[in-house]
Amino acid sequence: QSLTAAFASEPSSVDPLYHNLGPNNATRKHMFESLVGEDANLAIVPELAESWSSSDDGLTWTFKLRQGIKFHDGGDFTARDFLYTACRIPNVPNSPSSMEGFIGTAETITAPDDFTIEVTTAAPYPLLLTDFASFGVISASANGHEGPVEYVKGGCPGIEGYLDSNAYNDGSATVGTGPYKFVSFTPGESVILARNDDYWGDAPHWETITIRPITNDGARVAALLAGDVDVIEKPPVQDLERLRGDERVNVVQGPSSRVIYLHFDHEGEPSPGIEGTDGKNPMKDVRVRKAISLAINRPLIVDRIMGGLAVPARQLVPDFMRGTDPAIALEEPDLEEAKRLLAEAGYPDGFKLVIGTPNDRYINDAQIAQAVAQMLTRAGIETEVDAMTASVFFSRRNNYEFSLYLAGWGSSGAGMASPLRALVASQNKDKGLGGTNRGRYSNAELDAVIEEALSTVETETHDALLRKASNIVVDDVAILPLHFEVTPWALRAGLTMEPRADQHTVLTTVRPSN
Amino acid sequence: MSAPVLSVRNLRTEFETRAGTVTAVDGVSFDVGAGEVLGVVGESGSGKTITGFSVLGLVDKPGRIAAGEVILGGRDLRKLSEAEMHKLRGDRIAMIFQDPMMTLNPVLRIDTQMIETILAHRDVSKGRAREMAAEALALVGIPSPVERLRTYPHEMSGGMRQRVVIAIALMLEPDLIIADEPTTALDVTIQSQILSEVQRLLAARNTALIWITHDLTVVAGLANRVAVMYAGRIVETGPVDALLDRPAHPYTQGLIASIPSSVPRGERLVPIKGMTPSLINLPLGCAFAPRCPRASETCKASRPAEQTLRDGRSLRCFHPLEVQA
Amino acid sequence: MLAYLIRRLSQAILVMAVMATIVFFGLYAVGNPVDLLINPEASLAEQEATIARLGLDKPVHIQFGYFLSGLVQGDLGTSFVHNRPALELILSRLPATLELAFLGILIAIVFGIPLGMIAGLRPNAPYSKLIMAGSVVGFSTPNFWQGLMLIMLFAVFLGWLPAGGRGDTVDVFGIPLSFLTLDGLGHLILPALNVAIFKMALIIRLTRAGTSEVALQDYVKYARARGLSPTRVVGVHVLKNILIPVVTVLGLETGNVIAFAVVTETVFAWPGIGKLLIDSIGLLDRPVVVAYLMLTVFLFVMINLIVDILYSILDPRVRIKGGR
Amino acid sequence: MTALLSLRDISQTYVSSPDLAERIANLAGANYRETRVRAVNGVSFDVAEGEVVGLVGESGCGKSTLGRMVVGVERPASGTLAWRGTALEDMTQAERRQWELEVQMIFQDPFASLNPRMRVEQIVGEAAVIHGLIRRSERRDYVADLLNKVGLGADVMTRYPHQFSGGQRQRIGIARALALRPKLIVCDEAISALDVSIQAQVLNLFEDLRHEFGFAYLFISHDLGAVEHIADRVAIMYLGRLVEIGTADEVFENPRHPYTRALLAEAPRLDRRGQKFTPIEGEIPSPLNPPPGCAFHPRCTQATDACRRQVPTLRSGKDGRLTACILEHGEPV
Amino acid sequence: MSVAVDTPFRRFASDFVASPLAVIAAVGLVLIALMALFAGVVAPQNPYDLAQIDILDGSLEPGSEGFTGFRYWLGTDEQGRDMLSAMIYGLRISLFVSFVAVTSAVLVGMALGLLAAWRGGWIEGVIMRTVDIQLSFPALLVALLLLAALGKGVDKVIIALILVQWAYFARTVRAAALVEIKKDYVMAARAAALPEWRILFGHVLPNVMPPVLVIATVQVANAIAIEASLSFLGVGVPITEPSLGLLIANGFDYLLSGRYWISFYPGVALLVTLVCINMVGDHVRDILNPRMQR
Ligand SMILES: Nc1ncnc2c1ncn2[C@@H]1O[C@H](COP(=O)(O)OP(=O)(O)OP(=O)(O)O)[C@@H](O)[C@H]1O
Ligand SMILES: Nc1ncnc2c1ncn2[C@@H]1O[C@H](COP(=O)(O)OP(=O)(O)OP(=O)(O)O)[C@@H](O)[C@H]1O
Ligand SMILES: [Mg+2]
Ligand SMILES: [Mg+2]
Repeated sequence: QSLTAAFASEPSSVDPLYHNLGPNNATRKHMFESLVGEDANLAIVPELAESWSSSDDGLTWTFKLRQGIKFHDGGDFTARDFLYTACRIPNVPNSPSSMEGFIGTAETITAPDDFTIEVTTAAPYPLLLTDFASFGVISASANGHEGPVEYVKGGCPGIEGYLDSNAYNDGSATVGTGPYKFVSFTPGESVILARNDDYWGDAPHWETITIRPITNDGARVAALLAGDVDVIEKPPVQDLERLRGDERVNVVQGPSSRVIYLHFDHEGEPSPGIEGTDGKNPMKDVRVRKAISLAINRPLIVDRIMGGLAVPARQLVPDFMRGTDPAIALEEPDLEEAKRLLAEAGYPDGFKLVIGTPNDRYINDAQIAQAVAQMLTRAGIETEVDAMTASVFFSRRNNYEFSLYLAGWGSSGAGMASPLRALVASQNKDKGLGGTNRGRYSNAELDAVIEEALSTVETETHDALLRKASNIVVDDVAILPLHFEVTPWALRAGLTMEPRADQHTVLTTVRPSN
Repeated sequence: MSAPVLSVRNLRTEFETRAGTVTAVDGVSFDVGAGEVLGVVGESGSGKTITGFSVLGLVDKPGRIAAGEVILGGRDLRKLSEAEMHKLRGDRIAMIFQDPMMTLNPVLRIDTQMIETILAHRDVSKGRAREMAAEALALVGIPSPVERLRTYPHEMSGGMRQRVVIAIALMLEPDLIIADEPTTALDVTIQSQILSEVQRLLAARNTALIWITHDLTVVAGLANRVAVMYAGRIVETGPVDALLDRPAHPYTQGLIASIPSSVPRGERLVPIKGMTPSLINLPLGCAFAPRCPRASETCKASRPAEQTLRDGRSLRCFHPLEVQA
Repeated sequence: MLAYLIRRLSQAILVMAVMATIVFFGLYAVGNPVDLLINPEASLAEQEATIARLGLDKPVHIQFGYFLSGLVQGDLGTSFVHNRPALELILSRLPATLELAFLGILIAIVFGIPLGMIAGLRPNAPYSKLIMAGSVVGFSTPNFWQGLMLIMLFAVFLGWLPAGGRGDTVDVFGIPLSFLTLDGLGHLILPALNVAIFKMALIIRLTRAGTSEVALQDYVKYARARGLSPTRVVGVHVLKNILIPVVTVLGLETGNVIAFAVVTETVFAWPGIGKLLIDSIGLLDRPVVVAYLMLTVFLFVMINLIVDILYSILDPRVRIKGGR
Repeated sequence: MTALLSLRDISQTYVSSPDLAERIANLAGANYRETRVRAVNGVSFDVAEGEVVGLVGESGCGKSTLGRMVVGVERPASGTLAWRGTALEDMTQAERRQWELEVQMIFQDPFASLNPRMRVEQIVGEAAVIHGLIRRSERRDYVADLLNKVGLGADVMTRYPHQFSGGQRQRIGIARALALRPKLIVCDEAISALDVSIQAQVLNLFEDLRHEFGFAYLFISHDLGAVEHIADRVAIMYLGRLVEIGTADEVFENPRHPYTRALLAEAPRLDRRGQKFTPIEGEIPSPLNPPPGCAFHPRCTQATDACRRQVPTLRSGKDGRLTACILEHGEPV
Repeated sequence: MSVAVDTPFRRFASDFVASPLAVIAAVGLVLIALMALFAGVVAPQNPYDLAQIDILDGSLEPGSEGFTGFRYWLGTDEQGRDMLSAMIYGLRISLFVSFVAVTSAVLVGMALGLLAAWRGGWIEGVIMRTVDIQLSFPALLVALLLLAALGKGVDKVIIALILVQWAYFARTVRAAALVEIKKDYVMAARAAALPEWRILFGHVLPNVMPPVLVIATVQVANAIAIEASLSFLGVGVPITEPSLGLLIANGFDYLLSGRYWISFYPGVALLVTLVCINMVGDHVRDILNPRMQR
């Protein structure tokens, strides 16, 4: 049997290492496997590696590879392929967003034998497994490399050039170990995959899989209702109610790790878009931030805007992931208290604020911003929404043109560490921290806790540190999580699938429901 | 005179307009015999063209032929079906339109337009039709007709086009040709060229010709008989000499007096005063009465009936000018 | 003819140059594509590395210089997103769009002209009024709305036709075409209809206006006076003359067909260049957008050229000389 | 007395030269050439005060072009046009203004020559106000007066042109010309579009005005009857050149040029019944490539070899008659 | 030819009322325009004043009552915005955008078209080549690129529309002016030595207006439709000032959801408006075309 699925956006390539982008990674998971995998809740599970261990000093990791795995072209999978993969990652020609970060912490990678890999890091690094779960392993032979591979950071000796993504798009190098083999990729039209009958794991159910990009939400739903496709991702939340009632359709949904948050301008003075404060930046005042938090009725947004398809948030990752503190409860919205705090901070009459938001990036992004604006206005902060297309929004955001903006963050399996180091750690190019901290929040105490957590491999301590950091973030209202998206999928009746927290549509999990 | 080729009796054609009913042709009767040239003259809007169209049964939508008979070769054309009329048009009756620039379809070659006409009426091969077309062009004095057939109308001058149209009219040797001001848009020299062709061809074929014009001088040179129209009615008909030399109707006389060459140089012309009336709700009586120097109360009250004079003329007037019988 | 070609081509080159320059700098002003391309989790250092890799760290005029020197060598740049030569990327999508546009126009002509003529010949008949009312609605409603309604009706409620995407294709001289297979045709019909509706409304209106005008011309009456059958009068004498304005407007509108295909392709997930453009604009994939423009200008000029030639065939009074 | 208007060797040539693209194409071997239409070619004659000069010729021979130059909407390409003895080039600003106002024009098409969106009062009075002949407040009376002169009631002042018949419109056009108190009126086919009976009215009006104001007319027409009736002198034009000029009596009774003779012979007249039409063969050649020698020779029954070679000039013969015909004068030396 | 004593306007009016359908359309159009003009007064709420709307009233069905007792005749969107009010305001923006754009395009196009026709020579060459270029490029695409470059905003949409439309008017005006300039009344004006500007603006301009006006009506409709399409493609007006087009585009997400009213009523309003404009335009065109008069 064959299965056709509609994606909301298209992979830019089937080269697994070319572009670190949602649809690319989701597509990749059908054909290429990683050393370690992530289950539906992003917990680390064995994949190409059967088992692993880390040394007591936390500096050396040893992976035992599963034996007998064959690539789609019949070649054997060995440690050499992993080394080749690591070599190619920083060298993919013209990569618009490389996977370099995922192996950057590894100082050396060696293969004592064909089925063992040893990785050393300069400092203890607890997120190595998550990083290694993030890229697929390619075949050295299919990339035209015979003979042994030696991984040296900054350039592997003996490897002249690397294939560029076009060699993957036409299928010549698209050779993985995964449950599906590459058949064809027609940009704008389809990715077609065929079952790998020699797959080492559970035999996949579908003989062929066709992935079609249908960007327009309505059209995607229509395609499902018309029977053109069997599965669609991201059915618009507005339609879910009806889709659930439609006997031709089965809807599955699952929590995701994506948080929708508001970020404050912690630095600008005056801050853009703020009026009525005599040039002061009220966002620097924790009482104002707290007031804003209190003014926003998160459950109401979830209910009315998200159609119930979200979970109100106060921390940056959902409870089922690492590093959350169950003690941090959702706060009750309290308009009076918000007003009081504002007055206390010196803004009894509020002020004017512009909230920036993309309007085509996250589920109902601009609507959420409008609801927030509505709520803030009721609290006395007269708020306007400046909504724009994502390209413009991100450019402006990165130029610090908003004093309050709405954005989203999909955490990796690293859990709390993922948003902490990217969103609220002080910007620090050398340490690789604060990459997306476009609110320029900077808190030395928090930075210290985060850095400590990031160099603690031992799980319990690591998680405890994350919980501590999360508490600091919440107490200081450094950033304002609104909710976690719940990801829906709609399938033809009689089919079901496993929802994934990373929102990737992995069609191997689609099965007849009985 | 032998039996007329065409005999029109009491023809009335009306147009429904928002302002009211326009009676463009109002009780017109005339005959044309074989080989005869009937000149129809009148001011602009007097109904000359519509008379021609009515004979052909080509009066379009807001208009309709309300009454009368159009008898061609013994048959009343008004009683024929549309299909029978198709057969007749272009074959038994041909019409030549006023504006040579607008008459031929600009996007079709001359041969297409000539051959389609032949094929519509004659059961001949295409090749034969082409030959006939070339012959017809040669007949009207177009040099190198075979090459000319392949040209488009815009590649010809006005005079040349008008000759093509005349050739089409003559091609199937019709019994009657209605020519609606065919030379008005042309220069004197071209006009005389065409008139001479027409004269030559008619003499050979004995075709009846209705020549519609507002130019009395052309009628004088060409026609055997003249019909003068005013406000949709024929007010006077007669042989050309009698009518032009001794007009009986004051309107005919007015027309003649208006022509500059009819008056010695330096003397004032004698125009007809006033303007052509609107054809909507014409007065009860004689339509010319308001402009007529001889009008009396009778003229305003009732319409003059047709009376026949001795010299072959007929007339609608209560107070005709002295005519020596 | 030669002068005409020179005029057309120099015009095309001028437009391409102007458009490319404006769009190049315009997109530069909108933002940095790296902000969109790169994974948000990437560190600041990685972001900088990517910017350098794509050559986006250089001042814009230097980037433009590179672009120009590439252009001279026939290289329109490489897509930031797809890592393929922009031109190649576009050409791979072009057949789908052309197929859609041409079938759309074909439908519009095949139905539009007869309907327009009917309405023009009998302007007061009830069916004529119905046709005209239909054309006003077709003309007035936004294209995307029509597309969505088509999907709702034919795909969702009736389930007769697929809701989107391109079906099976057959390669003809290496060009994938879908109208040759049943499945492909099924997928093509709705989008083509979507493209066609607006054009059809336009053609109906033009044809009606032309017909009611041409029908009053002397030469039509003269054709009747020659005893030609009504079919010949309408089918040859009237038709050939109304085709002239129709062809002229269609010539002007050919560009619009491809542009409206942008909307249609979005609605029907049709893998044509329009979708590519929208996506590329969204991702600020500048080489693709610029190359798209240059290619479409070229395409429009070619189509207009054909239309002009057609026009001069239809109307012998027009000679291809001026081209103005 | 100097003539009111005198034309000496007036020519007008319309040139359209190839544009850039065509020139480039020429480099590549194409052949785009400059086209030159010699619409008027070395025309000389005078119009005296109060005189009516009739200008007759076939369509396209350059009559209107000449008329446009006389009223000053077009500049002659060469030759001198003098008004009251002063050549165009030598005129002061004031003289030029005077010339512009003193020569007015009446047009052929009574429908196109009046601005359909203006009321009669404005059509007639606008220019007079602008040129300061009258004050704005006087316009009503001034226009009313003019309308009376051309035989229209003053009550038509508030109407628009479409509310008039052709003859009435032509009168409005005349009133408009009169408003600038002209000395010379160019009538370009001013009566051709009118019905006979209306033509007569308008012709009479021309005569009356001439007697009342002493206008001179340049009366352009191809209607020989009308020209004969109104003109003092008649000029015959053929393909941009004058071929004959003389008093009306001379020309109509004793035409000298073969073209003039043919014209008169073929003109239908009321008193010619059952006329046997024998046309001049052929048509006026295109001014784009006029034939060599005498332009009329291809249609002339008497043409000789000399006619094919030599361009005859307008010269006076023994009896003082001006014609341009080699047969008349013998070959020029 | 009747010599009835009436003005062109009266004739026009009487011709116009002869078609009841056109009269209905015209009346509808006037009502729509008034509604848009006085949106602040007519609309039950100001949907863009965040203090007036409440998310608690979100997604209510037509006719339901909000928790403050306010009745939403056409329902609410997910923000709790009264759709009726949103529609009226959207109408206002749509009409404002198209009207301002078309008016400006008319002015620009007319000035350049007249200049080209009157002056000829290289000025005409430059202007008309630019027009050709502009016209050989699809309007939607130009607007799309422009907006991608400029970013969103009502003002930017207007600029894009002007840029897209002026060429139509320039071409029409030039063609009409060339015909008019050849007419004898212009020659008469020149013979009377009237100043050039007076001939151009007093004589030629009024006579080229009718076709311009007819095109303008159609272009207003066209502008509304283009704007709607742009909004659909995500580059039109900002969501905080939604036009009808944007309301529909947004509402399409709800079409399958059963909350049809969010998209349906704006769609109906857009359709009615466009049909009215086109019908009036068509009819005016028919009247002004002398050949269509029987
Ligand atoms: N379609 C029509 N609707 C209303 N009235 C019409 C129509 N066609 C012709 N008429 C009227 O019929 C009358 C006669 O018209 P016709 O064309 O026969 O005049 P004519 O004598 O040929 O004039 P002309 O010398 O100008 O050609 C005119 O008054 C005209 O207004
Ligand atoms: N602006 C122009 N550009 C080029 N050629 C012109 C122009 N104006 C006139 N001509 C040409 O000059 C010649 C004389 O034209 P003109 O209008 O003076 O003739 P006419 O004698 O008035 O003819 P008609 O009797 O038809 O009015 C014609 O061949 C015409 O085509
Ligand atoms: Mg007539
Ligand atoms: Mg002339």
